Amino acid sequence: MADLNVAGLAKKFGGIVALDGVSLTVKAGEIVGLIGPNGAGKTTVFNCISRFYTPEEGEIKFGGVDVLRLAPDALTSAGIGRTFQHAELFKTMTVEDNILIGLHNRAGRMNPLAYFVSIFTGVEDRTHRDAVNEIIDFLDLGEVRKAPAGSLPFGLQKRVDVARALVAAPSLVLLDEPAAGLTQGELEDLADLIRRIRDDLGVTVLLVEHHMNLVMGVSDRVVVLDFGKKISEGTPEHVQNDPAVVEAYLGGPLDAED
Amino acid sequence: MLKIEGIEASYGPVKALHGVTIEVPEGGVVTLLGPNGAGKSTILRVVSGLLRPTAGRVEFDGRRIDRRSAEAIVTMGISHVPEGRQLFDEMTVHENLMLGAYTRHDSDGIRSDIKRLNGYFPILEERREQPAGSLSGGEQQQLAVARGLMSRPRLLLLDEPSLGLAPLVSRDIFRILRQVNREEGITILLVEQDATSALSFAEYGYVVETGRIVIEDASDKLKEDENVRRAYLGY
Amino acid sequence: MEMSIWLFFGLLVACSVGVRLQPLGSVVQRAIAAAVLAVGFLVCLVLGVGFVTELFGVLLAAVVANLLTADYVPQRYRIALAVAVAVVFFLAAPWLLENFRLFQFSRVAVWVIVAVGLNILTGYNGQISLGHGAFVLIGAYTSAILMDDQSQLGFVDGAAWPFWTTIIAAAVVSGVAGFALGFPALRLSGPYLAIATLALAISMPAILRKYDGLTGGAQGLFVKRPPPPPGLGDVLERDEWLYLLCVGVAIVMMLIAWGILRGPLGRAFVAVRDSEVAAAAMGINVARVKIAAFTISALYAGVAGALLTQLLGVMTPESVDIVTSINFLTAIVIGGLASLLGAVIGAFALVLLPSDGPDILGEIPLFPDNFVQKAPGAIQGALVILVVLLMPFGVAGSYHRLIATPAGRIIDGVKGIPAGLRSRLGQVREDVLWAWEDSPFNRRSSESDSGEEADP
Amino acid sequence: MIEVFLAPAPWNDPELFGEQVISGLATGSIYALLALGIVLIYRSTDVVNFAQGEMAMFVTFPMWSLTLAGFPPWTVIFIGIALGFALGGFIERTIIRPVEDKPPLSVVVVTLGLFVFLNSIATWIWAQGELPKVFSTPFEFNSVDVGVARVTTHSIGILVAALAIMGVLYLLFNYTKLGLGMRATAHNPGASRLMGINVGRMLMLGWALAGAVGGLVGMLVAPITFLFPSFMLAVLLYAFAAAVFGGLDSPPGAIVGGFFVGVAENLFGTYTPSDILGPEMKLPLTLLLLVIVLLFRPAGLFGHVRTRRV
Repeated sequence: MADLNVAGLAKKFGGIVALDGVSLTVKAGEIVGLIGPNGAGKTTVFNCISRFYTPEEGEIKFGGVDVLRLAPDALTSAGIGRTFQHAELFKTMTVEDNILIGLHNRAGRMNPLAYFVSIFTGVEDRTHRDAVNEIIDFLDLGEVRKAPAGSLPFGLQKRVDVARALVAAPSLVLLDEPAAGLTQGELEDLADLIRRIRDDLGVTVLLVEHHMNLVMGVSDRVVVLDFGKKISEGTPEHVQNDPAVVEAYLGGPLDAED
Repeated sequence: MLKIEGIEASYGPVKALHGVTIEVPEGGVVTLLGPNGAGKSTILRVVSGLLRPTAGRVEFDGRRIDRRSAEAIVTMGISHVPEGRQLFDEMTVHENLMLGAYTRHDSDGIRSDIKRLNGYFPILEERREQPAGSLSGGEQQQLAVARGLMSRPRLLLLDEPSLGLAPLVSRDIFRILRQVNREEGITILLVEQDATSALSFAEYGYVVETGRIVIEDASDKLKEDENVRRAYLGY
Repeated sequence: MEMSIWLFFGLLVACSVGVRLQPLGSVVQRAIAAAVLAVGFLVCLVLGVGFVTELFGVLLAAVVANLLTADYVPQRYRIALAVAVAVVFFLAAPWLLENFRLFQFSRVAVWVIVAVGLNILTGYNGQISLGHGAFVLIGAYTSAILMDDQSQLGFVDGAAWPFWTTIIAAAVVSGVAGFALGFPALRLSGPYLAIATLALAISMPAILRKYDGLTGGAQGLFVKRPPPPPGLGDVLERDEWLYLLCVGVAIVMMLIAWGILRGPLGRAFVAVRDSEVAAAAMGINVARVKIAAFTISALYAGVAGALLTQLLGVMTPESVDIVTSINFLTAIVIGGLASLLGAVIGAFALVLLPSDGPDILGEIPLFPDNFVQKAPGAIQGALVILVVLLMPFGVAGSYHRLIATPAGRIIDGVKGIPAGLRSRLGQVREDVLWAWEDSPFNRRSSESDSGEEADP
Repeated sequence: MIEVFLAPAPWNDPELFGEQVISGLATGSIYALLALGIVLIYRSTDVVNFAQGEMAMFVTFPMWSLTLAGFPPWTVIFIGIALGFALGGFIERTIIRPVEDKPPLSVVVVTLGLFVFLNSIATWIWAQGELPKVFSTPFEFNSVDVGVARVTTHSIGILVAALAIMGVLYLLFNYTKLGLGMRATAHNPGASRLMGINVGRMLMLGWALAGAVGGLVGMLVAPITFLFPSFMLAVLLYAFAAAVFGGLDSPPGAIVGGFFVGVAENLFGTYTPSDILGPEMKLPLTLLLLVIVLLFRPAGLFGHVRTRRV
């Protein structure tokens, strides 16, 4: 287990400052929520950590590893998994194969002959089946395991996305707006699921989310961004009562002139 | 003026609206509140003809519009300022405004309208020949609203006009919108995440969750509502 | 002889369709279908409509095969049966087919290898290539140069290379070419990649013509077509041996492709095609996977090229022209992208459509007499467009979908057609009514509109 | 080395150089026009039209029949442009519209199918008699001196026609409401619908214009290459190179690309040693140059790389 340390992150797009010296820490075993109004820079932070963006300044450390030196595809090996706001499943593949892809780095380097023997005898399938079955049970995806992922309703797709991120047993998982597009019922399960990811699987969670109720309900700590800056950090209670947060979200009274 | 009755709509296999009923009175300002992905924008898309509902009906001035083309609906007097502004980034401010008036054929009227809108949005006059993409966020939003007004609509559909704007800037936008509503008598249906601004701007509000209307009431009442406060006002 | 081909095809299709004819519903329904087809078959037999008779025959065989095996024979065995019939047919073909058919089928086998390779790249990995002809030519010329005893390169210890070693050499050289091309391809997307690969296919013949010291220029290179191996010379003629060679290599190459596609690398191909971002987040090195696809794909084309050299005995820059190169892509789209079966169907279409298409259509009195003879491309082009419009997943895709769809849904779908049509008509009617309401002739609407138009 | 390299043409001959550049510009204007057609279609519908050259051919053949029937050359040219316009619009409406929302590969294959179809039908209808056929030009083939070089009046005619067409299109796109609507549709079809623009009609118009320009190109090229069913293929390849070079979504890029490819092709043919490169290798060399350009500018010189957000 390791802590995630983000320090002094700065990122510009063209002339627009998306991040301006953002620092935050996620300790091993924590659930941390990252919130902020639209355009505050949450997703940019997220994409910097998952290495789709490279910040101009700042550093990201996970345990002893300098995350900024890693390529996006080296992140799973470093023990960091991520999900996507729009699930981004491999739509033509079955649920099972989607999850198997999560184990890609464990496929290992076999010599071609051994590889073919393992495929034609079905050994290749069996090797990873336990891990896949375990995660399918954990997320209750048994009924749809053979279905093409693209044919599932959106809520289930997001669950497959979570399964894909968890199957390689990461020590930190980044959840990108897991509540977006879910139905009310699914939302209630989601809070429970996030807690179980931490408690049962022992995975640290960094959560970028819009949905206040969810974040305030599950997070140990909440970090609030606005206009690329961190404006508040602390327990959900603390953050909710922080005047800076209220101002950012609500924009203050409107009818000054009326 | 606008009557939405029990509309349902889906994107591919995903059902986005499960029977939504809304009414917007002539000259009024009505807002739709709710979390991301609740279906607010979808409602606007159905009204402006970008998306065909699978059930229900939409009436504008007593005429059914739910299966008309987007062009026909613009011509009838509904203008949709979409989420994320959707400007023609590489075209100039002036060209964007001209596109807003695409369905009109009275060039004198268009000219005088641009002049009139410059009164509301002086910055657009200054930036007239700049590409829309080079404007700041607030200026872009002003342009999007101005472009929406160029078709001389009687009903304006606004999707998150404060998105990504600093509180001061978005307050400015709302001030202009209020003026437009009062001085030109344009009816407004507003989708907003920022519930406080929306409720102090609109007279009546609907709360949308997972494709359904869960609460509706006058704005003052909604502000007092315990559930709305907790879910959308954050305190 | 002609009839026998169709009959064997019939059996083949029958067995594989017999694998699972779920949509036809219950045994009773299938029996009714068989009876209807039998009547149609007899009627056509009496009327003497050649092609249509055969078509009915094949369908009849399929339904009967299914009736006989359904619910008794497990899926696994039925697939095994279909494959066994196919293998027996292809191995027995030298004694069943005329020489020109045998030659055609050898070509089919060669094109199957190209199509499988191209399908790995385009179908499974999502990178468009219009230039696979170039890789075929590279393989073909590698083989031809090494077998040419005039060429300096070809001599090893005073003798040309044996043909089978040149197949391996062709695979390696083409694979390296594909590897090298994979890098620029990383930077190009969709249409840009299509045009860049097209450029490659166009340039290759010009390059081969130009450097005639090695390639023999426009005349090309002649090679000695390999005779049957000692011991088989009594039972097999040269053409028959070459046919078996091509089919054998094609089967091996298909097995290898099946293995690759089933394993982690195959999953990575599809993952990268479906979403590069998500693939990277799952730990897949996107660049490496895309280059691997290009390399493997070119390697397949190289093997096919080497076989083509053996088959033709001569290799010229025009042996694989730009049209053939483009046809590879249309073949896999018609056959079905991301499907090995699709590659086989596409290869058959590539060879048989131009040769037999006109004859088959010639039996339909609809077309003017010389049309099908003089404009075979018109039929081919129209067919390509129709397949894309009607079967967006190709023939194989439609077949997979058909056997995977429960009977009820297809029946609902068919029943739904009149309803859909009705609602479409209803909509047209409403549109007309609205148009009337909006029109200036309609007093009521024009009044209200003009009221709004007035300047405030 | 024992062999003696054949020296490439000398650089210090200004007359030769000027001639090569000017004739390069003349052929380049043809490439530019056809590339413009490709770009018009790509911008408005996201389709790379592999049948662009065959559409031109399909217009040129009936126009050849008209010249035989005694129509004056200029009349034929204008009828040809109108026919190309109708053909382009018709093709969009009937076979492109249904695949518009299908994967890009399907669309590519449809235009390839169209290519084969048109080519074959033309062979059937018009290629029965003697081939290639002679197509007359309204510009005549006289030689004139242009500064240091001699060129034909036909080349000058092509150049003038190309510049005229580009001018007309420039005016259409920048100074008319229709052009405004077409540009808006190309940039953002969704928002264009909200403006009340009939997007479908704009797409059809894009194809129609491309067909008209293509038809004109066919009639300008035919007098040089003579007329046979595949006479546009070589031109199409260079036009693709030109369109990609400038960027598939940039009309000015297509024009610059056309002239560039035309001149580059001539210079490659003249100034490379003919025993290892030379005239036969000018197409591969031009295409190689194109691929090199793409490596540094993956969407051409003036094109825009599209990015996707997660």
